[in-house]
Amino acid sequence: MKARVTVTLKSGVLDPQGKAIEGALRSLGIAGVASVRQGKVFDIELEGSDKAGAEAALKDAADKLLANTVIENYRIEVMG
Amino acid sequence: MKARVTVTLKSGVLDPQGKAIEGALRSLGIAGVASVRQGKVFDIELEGSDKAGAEAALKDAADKLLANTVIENYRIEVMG
Amino acid sequence: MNPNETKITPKLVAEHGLKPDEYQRILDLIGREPTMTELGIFSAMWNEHCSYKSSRVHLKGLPTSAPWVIQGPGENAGVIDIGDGLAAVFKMESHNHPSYIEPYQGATTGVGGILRDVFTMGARPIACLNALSFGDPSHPKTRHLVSGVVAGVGGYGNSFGVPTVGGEVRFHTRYDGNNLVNAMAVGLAEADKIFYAAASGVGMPIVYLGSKTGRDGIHGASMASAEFGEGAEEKRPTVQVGDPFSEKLLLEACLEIMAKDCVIAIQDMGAAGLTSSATEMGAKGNLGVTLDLDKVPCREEGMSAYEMMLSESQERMLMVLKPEKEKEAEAIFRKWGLDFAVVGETTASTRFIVKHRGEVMADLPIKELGTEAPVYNRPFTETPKLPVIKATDVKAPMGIVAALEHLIGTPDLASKRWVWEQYDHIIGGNTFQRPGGDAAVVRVLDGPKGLAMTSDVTPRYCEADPFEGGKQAVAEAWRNLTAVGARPLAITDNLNFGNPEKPEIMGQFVGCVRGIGEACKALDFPVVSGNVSLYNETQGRGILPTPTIGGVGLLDDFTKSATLAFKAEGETILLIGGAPGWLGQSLYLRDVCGREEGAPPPVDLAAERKHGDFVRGLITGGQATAVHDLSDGGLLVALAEMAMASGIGAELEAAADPVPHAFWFGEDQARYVVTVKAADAAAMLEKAAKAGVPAQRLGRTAGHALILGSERPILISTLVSRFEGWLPGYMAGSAA
Amino acid sequence: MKSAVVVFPGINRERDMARTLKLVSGKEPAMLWHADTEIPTGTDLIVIPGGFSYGDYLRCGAIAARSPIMVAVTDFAAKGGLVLGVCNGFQILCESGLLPGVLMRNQNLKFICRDVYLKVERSDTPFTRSYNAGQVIRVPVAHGEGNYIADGETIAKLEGEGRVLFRYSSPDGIFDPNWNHNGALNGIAGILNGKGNVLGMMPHPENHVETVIGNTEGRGLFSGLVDHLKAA
Ligand SMILES: Nc1ncnc2c1ncn2[C@@H]1O[C@H](COP(=O)(O)OP(=O)(O)O)[C@@H](O)[C@H]1O
Ligand SMILES: [Mg+2]
Repeated sequence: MKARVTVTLKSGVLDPQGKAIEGALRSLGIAGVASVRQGKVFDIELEGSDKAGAEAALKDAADKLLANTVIENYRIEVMG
Repeated sequence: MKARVTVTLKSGVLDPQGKAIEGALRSLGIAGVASVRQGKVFDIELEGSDKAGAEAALKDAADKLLANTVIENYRIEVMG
Repeated sequence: MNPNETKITPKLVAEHGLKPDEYQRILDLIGREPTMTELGIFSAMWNEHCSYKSSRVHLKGLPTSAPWVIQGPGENAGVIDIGDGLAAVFKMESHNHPSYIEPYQGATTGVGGILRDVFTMGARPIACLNALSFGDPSHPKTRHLVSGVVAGVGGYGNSFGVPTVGGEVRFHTRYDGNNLVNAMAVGLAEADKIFYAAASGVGMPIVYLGSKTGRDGIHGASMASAEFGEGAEEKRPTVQVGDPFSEKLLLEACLEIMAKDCVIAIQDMGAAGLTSSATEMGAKGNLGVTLDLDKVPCREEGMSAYEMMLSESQERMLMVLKPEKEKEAEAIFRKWGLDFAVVGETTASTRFIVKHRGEVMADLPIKELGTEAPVYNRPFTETPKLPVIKATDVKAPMGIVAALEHLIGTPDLASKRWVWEQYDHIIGGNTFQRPGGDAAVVRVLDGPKGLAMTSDVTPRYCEADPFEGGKQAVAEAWRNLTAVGARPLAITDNLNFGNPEKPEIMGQFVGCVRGIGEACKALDFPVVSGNVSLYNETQGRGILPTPTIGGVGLLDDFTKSATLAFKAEGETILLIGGAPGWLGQSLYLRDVCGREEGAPPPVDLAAERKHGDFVRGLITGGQATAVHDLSDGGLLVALAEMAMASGIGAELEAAADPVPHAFWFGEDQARYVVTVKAADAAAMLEKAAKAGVPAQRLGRTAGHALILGSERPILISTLVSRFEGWLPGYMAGSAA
Repeated sequence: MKSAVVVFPGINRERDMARTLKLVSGKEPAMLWHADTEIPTGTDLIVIPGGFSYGDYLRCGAIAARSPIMVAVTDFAAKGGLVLGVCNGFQILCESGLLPGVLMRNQNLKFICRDVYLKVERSDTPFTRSYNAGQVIRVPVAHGEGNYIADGETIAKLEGEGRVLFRYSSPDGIFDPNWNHNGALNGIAGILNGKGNVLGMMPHPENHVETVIGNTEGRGLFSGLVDHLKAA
């Protein structure tokens, strides 16, 4: 099974990388960018085929390690 | 307009981060993880409402800055 | 033998970088058509990078021995004795082509490779240096390359945990399509516990250690030897990605098992990976090697024998272990979370046999793979001599003060702080002289000894006169070590040139190597390791000849090393060495007058030695309070650097005859600026006269400006803002 | 002072720290492995040193914070034991929840190694008793992610309770964005936990402890701890 966990910064949390990228895009002449926020994706291969079990395991993984829930949100998609 | 650019490592390119995360998930007792590959997402706010124009601008942004096309692939989604 | 799955066609041979006559040599050697795997092995072993086929005949002429040399060229790194039962282990290596294609990863894997070379010998790395050459600042790719390469050098060294203490950064349009990344590492080992590549004993287990094998950099070694064509950016092979975390684990694990006396032989997998490491271990030990590729830990599925033999995945090692220690060694590697697999054994046959899925994929004579590699004595034409430019024929387009203010903010002379502040240069707690001086000084263990290190070359001199330029590179390294008070001991050289198949490029190579050899002999400064990088050309245009010299010297007491900052006001400033005023190929001529012309300054090696020994004597005798050698930019630039480092100015009253701008900006060699207490000045001048060393009083330290006679005073703060401002401003995107 | 230094895979300033602890306290610290589950009895101080635990992959300190030894460290701290986290150690303490907040990428997105000036805000703690309140010390930093942030409430609490122990400042002790090299909120360089026994800081006092190397302004932190433990 394939799954993707997407981790993004909570709104309101300062994102220095996103800010810098914003500036860089502007100086590259790319027009119309109002703001950029950077996050992470984890593409995960899972053994077995129990979708619900996989979701539970990934939720555990995200809570315990993949996201810092003080500043980050996450979303889990199991592609099956 | 909101858009998301997802940048992932090309297959075959070594992903030391993914490898370390894999090991950490295993030692945290999270079962069934066969492999992890880490990528990036950029959540971008765009001015205006020209979807095609936005896509072109983001492609430009991805080629020039957001992705390192030597080792990474990217995907653009404009949510409108 | 595995029947050939693919017909070996002339096209395939050519794609492997082998010339028809080289292929014929293979046929003659093995008496049959090679398998694909074998063809791959030959292409890896016989390319320029691994076989040194164009350079070998010339490198033979370099002096490589001295009483303090424990190991000269030919191993992973050179080794010198530094007393107290300790040895310094060091080498420099290039990662030029990969860093152009992917600057961050190219630089990281370059640093990773050289660190591995050093700890493979049993040494713990204690310092790194990096010599970087980039294209013209106004070239559209330059900023991107600087940013990526510097981040990559730092990214690897910082994480691995070795201080990056020195290096150099230059810009020139001739590097536009070929930037250079030369990385040097220095390690410390017990002199009687150095580890080598030569295997010994028949039936010994060959163990694979470290990270898994992937399809990274297949044919990287051949690429490193190929000129870039127009389509190079499309034809790139899989890029290698550095993993400093794994390498740090590999370091700790290797040092741990070496301390436990488990290791017979060890070789890192660098260029041409498994192929060159396995054959080298066997050939050096007069043994055969049989590998079973089914045992090799792989990262990707379905890898063929061909791919495994040519993979350049990083952070891997091959070891021959004492069989009775196998379990103990394995436990150590497992503890560090690294792969450990017995992948073969040594044999009495001197054959290199590779098996995969029950079939023999290669069966080759192991020694001949190395010894029978083609050697070329390529035709070369000597670089024509350029006319000597007379100082009196060079008109000054601006005043002395304006010229200094201009020069100090030019790309080559401006401060490289923006670079070295991205490098952890203090980890280890032993960095006594940080970047920004003439040479870095690092304490050895708990002292009092210290090692000094530097990297130097002046490519524009090498281009104008390869022989003098080669001498100058060695002399400048020797001088920089001397200027901090160290006894220069040995060098590593990293020879970066264009396409050796062109006689004029080969002429540059031959000239530089001769010059290097001559200077090494005269200065008792042997070559103990090195690396050659050829084919640095894009669309037929080569780089400036760039033989980077990495020098290492020893201080008996690191706390007595001299620094270039003025120490107090009212001290006397002396110039050691003459002041003829050589402007040919000077930065003044190039960057102030806009002329890249003439013969470069000649190097009088006897004078170098005499003047340097005199200055070192002043330092060890405690009379010199500040010392700086003269190089790029000449006397006034050196004085400005001494003032900026301290905030203390100078009143200069030298006569500056006969041509003032030649006096202040000439780049004559074998020279230093030294400050002494005013009361000592007369005695020092007398001492110099007795030693036959030209010396003269330039003035005294004072105030917060440089004052040249009746000229307008130059505030140090003005100089500092120009000196420190250029690189950060450039990187922030302001005009080149 | 009986100290212990925790070693995670990828940590690289453990030798610098151990050498400094030995130099200042006269005693060799114990080296604890990440897989250990117990702290040697009688330990007074646990130090989590700098480096790149697990390569700083994922987030700095994230993987190390979930190691077995951190359970024991948390327990040790709960019982009042002294814990010092420097650089990556600070990041690990934040990730493990022993300290609040997060260390983000430096504002300029670059690794920075240079000497900085720190204002010591208080001297009435075990970590700063050798310094005077308001004193400015020069110590090096070497990090890419030292930009401290926390939500407004947390910051107000840290400031209100005097838990900001070190702040980036100008050489004369004035908070100035030009001297705040990594962009940390309020120039925060080091903070205490609520009980005052856990300190996390980004700069490396352990690299400025020897006259022969040129600067000793970091030494007070360690000599203060020795004095504190002698007095206790
Ligand atoms: N890439 C670099 N990495 C580290 N230090 C550097 C680098 N480039 C320049 N430096 C430092 O800047 C100082 C001046 O460099 P340079 O002008 O080349 O010195 P010199 O003329 O004495 O050889 C040296 O101390 C050098 O170590
Ligand atoms: Mg110098």
